[in-house]
Amino acid sequence: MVELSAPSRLPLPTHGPLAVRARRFAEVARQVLRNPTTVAGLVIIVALLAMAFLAPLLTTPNAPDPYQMPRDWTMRDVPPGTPGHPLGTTSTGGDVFYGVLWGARTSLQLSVIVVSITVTVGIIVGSLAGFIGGKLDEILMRLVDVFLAIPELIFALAIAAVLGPSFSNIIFALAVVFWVKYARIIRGQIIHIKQNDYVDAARVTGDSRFSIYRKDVLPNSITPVMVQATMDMGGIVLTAATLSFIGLAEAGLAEWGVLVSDGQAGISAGRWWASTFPGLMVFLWALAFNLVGDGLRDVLDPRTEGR
Amino acid sequence: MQIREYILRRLMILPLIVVGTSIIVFTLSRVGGNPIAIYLEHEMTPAEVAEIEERYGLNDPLPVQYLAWAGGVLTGDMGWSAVSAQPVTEALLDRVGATLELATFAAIVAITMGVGLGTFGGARRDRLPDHLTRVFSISGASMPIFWFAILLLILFWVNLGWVSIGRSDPIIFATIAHPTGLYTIDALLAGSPSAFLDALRYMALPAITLGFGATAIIARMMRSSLVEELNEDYVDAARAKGLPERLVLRRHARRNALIPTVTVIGLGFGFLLQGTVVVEIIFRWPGLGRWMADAVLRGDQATIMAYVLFTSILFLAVNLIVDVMYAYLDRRVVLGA
Amino acid sequence: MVLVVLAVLAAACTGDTTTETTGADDTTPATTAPGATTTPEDTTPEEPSGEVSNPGLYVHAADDEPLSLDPAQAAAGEAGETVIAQVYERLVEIGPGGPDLIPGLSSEVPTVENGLISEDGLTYTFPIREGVVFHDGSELTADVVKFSWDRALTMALPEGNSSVLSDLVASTEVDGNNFVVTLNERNAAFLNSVVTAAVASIVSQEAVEANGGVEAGAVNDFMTGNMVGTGPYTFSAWNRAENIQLEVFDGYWGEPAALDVRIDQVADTDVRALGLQAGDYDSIETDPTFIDLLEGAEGVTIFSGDFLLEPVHMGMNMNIQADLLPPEDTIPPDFFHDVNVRRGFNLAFDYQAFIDGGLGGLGGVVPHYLPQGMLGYDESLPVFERDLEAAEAAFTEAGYWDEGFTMTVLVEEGGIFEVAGLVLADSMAELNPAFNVQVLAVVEGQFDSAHAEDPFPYAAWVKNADPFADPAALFSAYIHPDGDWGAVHGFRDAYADPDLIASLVDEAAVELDSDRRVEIYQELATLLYEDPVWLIPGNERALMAHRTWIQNFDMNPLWPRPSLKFAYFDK
Amino acid sequence: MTAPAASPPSRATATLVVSVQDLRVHFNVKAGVVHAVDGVSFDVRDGETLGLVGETGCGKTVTARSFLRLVRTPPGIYAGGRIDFWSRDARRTGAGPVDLLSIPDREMLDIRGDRIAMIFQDPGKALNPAMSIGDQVAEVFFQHRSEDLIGDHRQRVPRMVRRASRQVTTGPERIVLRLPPWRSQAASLRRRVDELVAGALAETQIANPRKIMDRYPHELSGGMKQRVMIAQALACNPDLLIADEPTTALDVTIQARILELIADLQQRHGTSVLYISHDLSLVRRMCDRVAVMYAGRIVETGDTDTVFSRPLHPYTRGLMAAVPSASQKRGELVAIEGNVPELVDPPPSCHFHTRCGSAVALCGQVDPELLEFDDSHRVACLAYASAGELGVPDTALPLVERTPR
Repeated sequence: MVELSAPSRLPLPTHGPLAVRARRFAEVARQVLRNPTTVAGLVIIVALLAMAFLAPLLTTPNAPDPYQMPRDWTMRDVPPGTPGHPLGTTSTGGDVFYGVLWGARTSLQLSVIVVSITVTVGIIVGSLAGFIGGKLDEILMRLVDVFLAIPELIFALAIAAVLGPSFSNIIFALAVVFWVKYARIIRGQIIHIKQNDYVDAARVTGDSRFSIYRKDVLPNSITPVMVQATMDMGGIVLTAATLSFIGLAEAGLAEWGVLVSDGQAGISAGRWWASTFPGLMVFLWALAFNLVGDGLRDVLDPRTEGR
Repeated sequence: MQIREYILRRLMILPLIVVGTSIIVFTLSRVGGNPIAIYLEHEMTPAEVAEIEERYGLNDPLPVQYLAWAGGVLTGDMGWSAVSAQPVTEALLDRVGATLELATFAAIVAITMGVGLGTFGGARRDRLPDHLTRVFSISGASMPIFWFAILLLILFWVNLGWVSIGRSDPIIFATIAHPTGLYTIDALLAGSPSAFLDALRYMALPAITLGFGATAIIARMMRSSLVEELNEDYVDAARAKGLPERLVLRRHARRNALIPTVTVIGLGFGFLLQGTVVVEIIFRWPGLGRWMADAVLRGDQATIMAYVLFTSILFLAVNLIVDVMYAYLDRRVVLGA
Repeated sequence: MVLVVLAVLAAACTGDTTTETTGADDTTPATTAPGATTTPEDTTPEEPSGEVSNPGLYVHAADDEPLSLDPAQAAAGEAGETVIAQVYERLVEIGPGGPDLIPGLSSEVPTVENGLISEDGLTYTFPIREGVVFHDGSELTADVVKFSWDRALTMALPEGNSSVLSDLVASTEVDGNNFVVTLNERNAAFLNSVVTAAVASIVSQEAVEANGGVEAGAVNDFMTGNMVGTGPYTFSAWNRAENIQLEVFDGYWGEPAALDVRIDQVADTDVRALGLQAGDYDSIETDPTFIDLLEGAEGVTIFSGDFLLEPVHMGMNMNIQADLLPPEDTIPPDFFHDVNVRRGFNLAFDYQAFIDGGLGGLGGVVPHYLPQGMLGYDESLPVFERDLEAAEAAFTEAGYWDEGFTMTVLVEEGGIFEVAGLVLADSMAELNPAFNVQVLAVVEGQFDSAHAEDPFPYAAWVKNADPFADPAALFSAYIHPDGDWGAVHGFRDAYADPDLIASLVDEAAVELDSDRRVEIYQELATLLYEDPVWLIPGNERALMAHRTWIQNFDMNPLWPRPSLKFAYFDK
Repeated sequence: MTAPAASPPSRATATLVVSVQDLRVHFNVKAGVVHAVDGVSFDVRDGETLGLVGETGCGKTVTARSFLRLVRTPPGIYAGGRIDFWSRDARRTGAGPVDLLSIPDREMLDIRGDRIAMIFQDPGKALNPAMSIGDQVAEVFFQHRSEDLIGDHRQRVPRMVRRASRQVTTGPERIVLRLPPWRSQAASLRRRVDELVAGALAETQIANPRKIMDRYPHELSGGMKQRVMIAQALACNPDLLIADEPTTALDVTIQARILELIADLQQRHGTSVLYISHDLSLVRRMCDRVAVMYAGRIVETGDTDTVFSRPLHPYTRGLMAAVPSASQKRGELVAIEGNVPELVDPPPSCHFHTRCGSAVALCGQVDPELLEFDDSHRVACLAYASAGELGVPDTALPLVERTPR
């Protein structure tokens, strides 16, 4: 009897007509929205995205490069509430308010770019391994194992240290580190789904390998990837901030990590604002995406290990 | 698949992975980085640079260099660690104790908090306490450690003066011998309560900061598996026996929920390992993490290579152990499936 | 005869005038409250405030770990010098306050009239102090001194600083109880810049020979991690990544030190600042960029002494390989060959911004290339000040005003160099939005390896000069068209009249008449104002934040690192 | 709504073990309120076996779980009715019944596993995979027989051991118990439990109990597990045993033996059994009386023979038709059209009318009551109701042939 089984878990959206899948996703959405923490996360995300998109309107973009902090060397370390500097300034006269807003933009760029690269690469590698299998699978998976053997931050640190601290290099470093999990997930899912009958069924009906892949395998594999991607949106920004702290960051960039580590020296001397606000932003960003990812995972697949 | 086979297969793959890792590490140091960056001063003449390159055999072809290095690793000679002005192996041994001790205590913090919060939340599923514990544990994973740590230091060090930073009080440190390099153990061996307390006092803040970060991983797994277990028939069966909820939860549901939770300990350990880099900088913990950060900043490739390789081997080992543990614990699991 | 004395005195004066240069510091308006900066005279009488922590122990928080404790291996300005300066001694030392010389292991400071410097200025005789023992109990003799110098010369480790010896020293001999050095050319800076350098420290021959001896071109692992000297402190322990511990040496021949010393390794700047406020550290490695953040902190005093004799400078690469530059750079290879460009930068730079934002308001502008406090410095010398019209004129003349340019400047991340880079970028953008200066802030390792490449793959960089007590060393290194830097960075293609510059620098280097030297250097300074090869953002002061309870705190302006003589301090 | 069928306690007190009266269990789901159990009434008499039959999802299991209050709330709600229970002592002392739905949890704990025990559908799922068989069975004794465990020399037993015997020890205590002097005491406690456990297992004809006790569930066959479950259930010699489809998860060969075992033990212990099943043939073999359940209601109840020989309710007849029996020639199997309706906020009606061959308009408008057809045989179908009481013309009633076939 349905009432006796646990209500809040759904099977992964299975294949079939779009309508079915659409309904499934609607159901997933409904489930997700029932969890207040997830909703809270979503609200924060919306707020952060709003900040990112409105940044050019709320502040006058710095020329020539708006992602560089505007610095007023005559207004160093002024406290919040100073006219023109609602959140105060840094020790180099950078406007914290500007940094917070454009930091959101930087973070958004960073995480979106890295996630899209890593997901694409992950899907390609994972699919090749999982769907073609055999020797190729063996080789690719050993490669994945190697990459997984080095903890993310440490790997990123080693790479960034070699490449030098430009924004694009940081993106590259993070991409190299983050794609592996997706390859692993996708492959696992494909292996799992290949065993399901309906794929055979599809084969019987004479679908080509690729159309089976497109129609059955991918849609089913995508949900755990969504979960991972959501979480990585947060993780990436956090990792980047950590690299900035260690010293691998583009100079003068409007990036939260940079602002935090530059501003910290002042805290004990009462100049708390330069690091507190950006620090809070990093925290909120990571928290929000983790909450949502967590909620998604609860609904889609409670036992994903997340690696 | 049988446990033995499974472990055997893992053990066979392990060397492959390690070799792969070492190649990546080596490539990073040679292709991208300048292996002697640390010895270079900004007004050195090309002649002097050439001399140093000669000293470190950088004129040989890369494969030769790799074999030389790999051979050295196998024989325990990983070159000279300039950032600590001692042989890499020696430096590694000097520091590994500190990092392992910190990681262990952080793991204890993470597991205790994680299991506690997970059980608490899972047992009150989808009610307010559940949501609060979830937010709390995830906060840990979302906290920029370097920011959080400084706030802690301002409060507990500057304002309250409860803790100091470093690994131990140099004076108390001198009172006992340190055969193991794990100060808590050393203190116990020496039977010196003051040294033990001192070790704990210095450990507390970094361990909590680090452990808090890894709590979420364990808490979420604990929670979700507890929720699953609570839906199992045997829980009702236990109730039908007349066991009070306390026992049903503690002896039946939680015990089973712990088993899958074991699988994420490996993951959590990786999290702790990379966390040490930042935590050790801020709490000036004399461990491997700070060694690495120092090497990265000053371009000491020999150290970076050794650290990354060592860390990944450690990480692999822990994961293998965890899997074996899991296989042993969970009599339901079919390995490799 | 008296010339050398004058030379030394001239240097000495600058040392004695600490109070003036800091006290009446109107040349460099400081944004900081006057009360915040104190001179040695202020600190001495001050009563220790509050309860002293770690009585009997002086704790200094250093920012990075020594790469080596071996005088023959430690590079100039490297962390190891801090410790070497305390445990080892040299024949003559630099006094606590400034660049004036005092006898060290040589019982007298050689001068021409005490006959210890030969008439031709090529032979120096050092009478070795009697009854000095090393920490390992061995005797100090002239032979040990010769051994120490020869050791550095034999090992000749490229990462070390032995070149300052080998460049000048022709031979070393022992004559009874005297140690005699012969130079291959006259050099007015020999005592100040060479004999006092860490690399010229006297080490225990017994200790070295008992531990691997001396081998050409090879590192001595024992000496790298241990120290056996004659100084007021004995080396007791180096706990890697934790601390280095020194103890008062009872058998010291001179005034014994008052406090044991522990040098803690504290990588994080913020944590050092916190530790000072927590009272765990008595002094911390201080970065001017946040010094003002410590003002008024409870029980903390900020010492602000003379100008360091190592100006911050922006280097301009006149030996650019277009294909090596970062892709976004648009400047032509001969960009800096045009004097108008070089002057343009010098005129556009916002010096005040750097002094306030980078040097904590405690710095000054410097004439090329004579830092304040250096022999030959004169306020009347021309100094670049920000003048946007002139800058615009210069760039228009050079033909870059309309299309503008993009240029990457390489700096070391964090600290004053990055700030200087940012100020430069802002200054240029303010002058003309089409002037786009990208600041590439890399970690130390990458900065150094970039500089080890020849040709240097960037258009410009920011760093500071190595400190020298005498202008001769500075000019031959940083101004001479064929000097260390001139050769690599193509100064010859830049100077209007390179040979004139060269001849002047060479002449001054061997001239012993200090009036004449002053003349030459001032002439050079004027020439370089018209035809600059560097941009000098500003001149750092000797800065250090320390607990107020430290008495007799003083700091030597010559080196940022070994400038603390712990032996003088008390709490 | 009153429950005319509910036999007034006065009449049957002596013989009643359980009397369910108008039990209503609902579930909140997003679609609305599901009336899983919608006014169920029946009795279980001392020593008898009552079979509760019906299709899957008709509410049998929920009814059974309600006895031990094992229905999860939320989403479940005990919407009404009572379950009166007379324990052995209650009957001896003549004390009144207790209402299982309203007694405090504390008392419920004492009843569970001691006075009322339950056997679950799937022994594979109902045993804790991470606990040895011995420990799992032992729990029952610790929970309900701690006094016996300590034995008569109670005074000399340390407090901690006594706590251990009631399994209320804390972690540290359990560690201490491993050390002398408690160690020996704890060990002997352990021994006494093991004896009891071994005994209980032996009861269920497990050959070598001692060996089984150290095993883990996954090491045992399905039949073996079910034996363990039974041993665990009967360990304290309960007054009522609820067997929820005890054999459905087992393969046919073992089913028979398990059934025999249950029957046999029931005989010896004189336990009353509430036997839940969807398998009529089993019920016919096992049960003295049978209650047919459909969509949350009892539609027919009576002595097994009577009901089987003369089913009254169209649904019952349908069920029987669906069962292949010896008396039938092959190929005569009749399936019931359609399936059990969703019971979301059902209007007053016969829940079966949607599938009933002889349903009329009225069936969709009134709740048929469970009426006494003849002694020991009741049915809830308008066909047997009196038009007068309902205030409708006879013609409005559905027609069902009184004697099938």
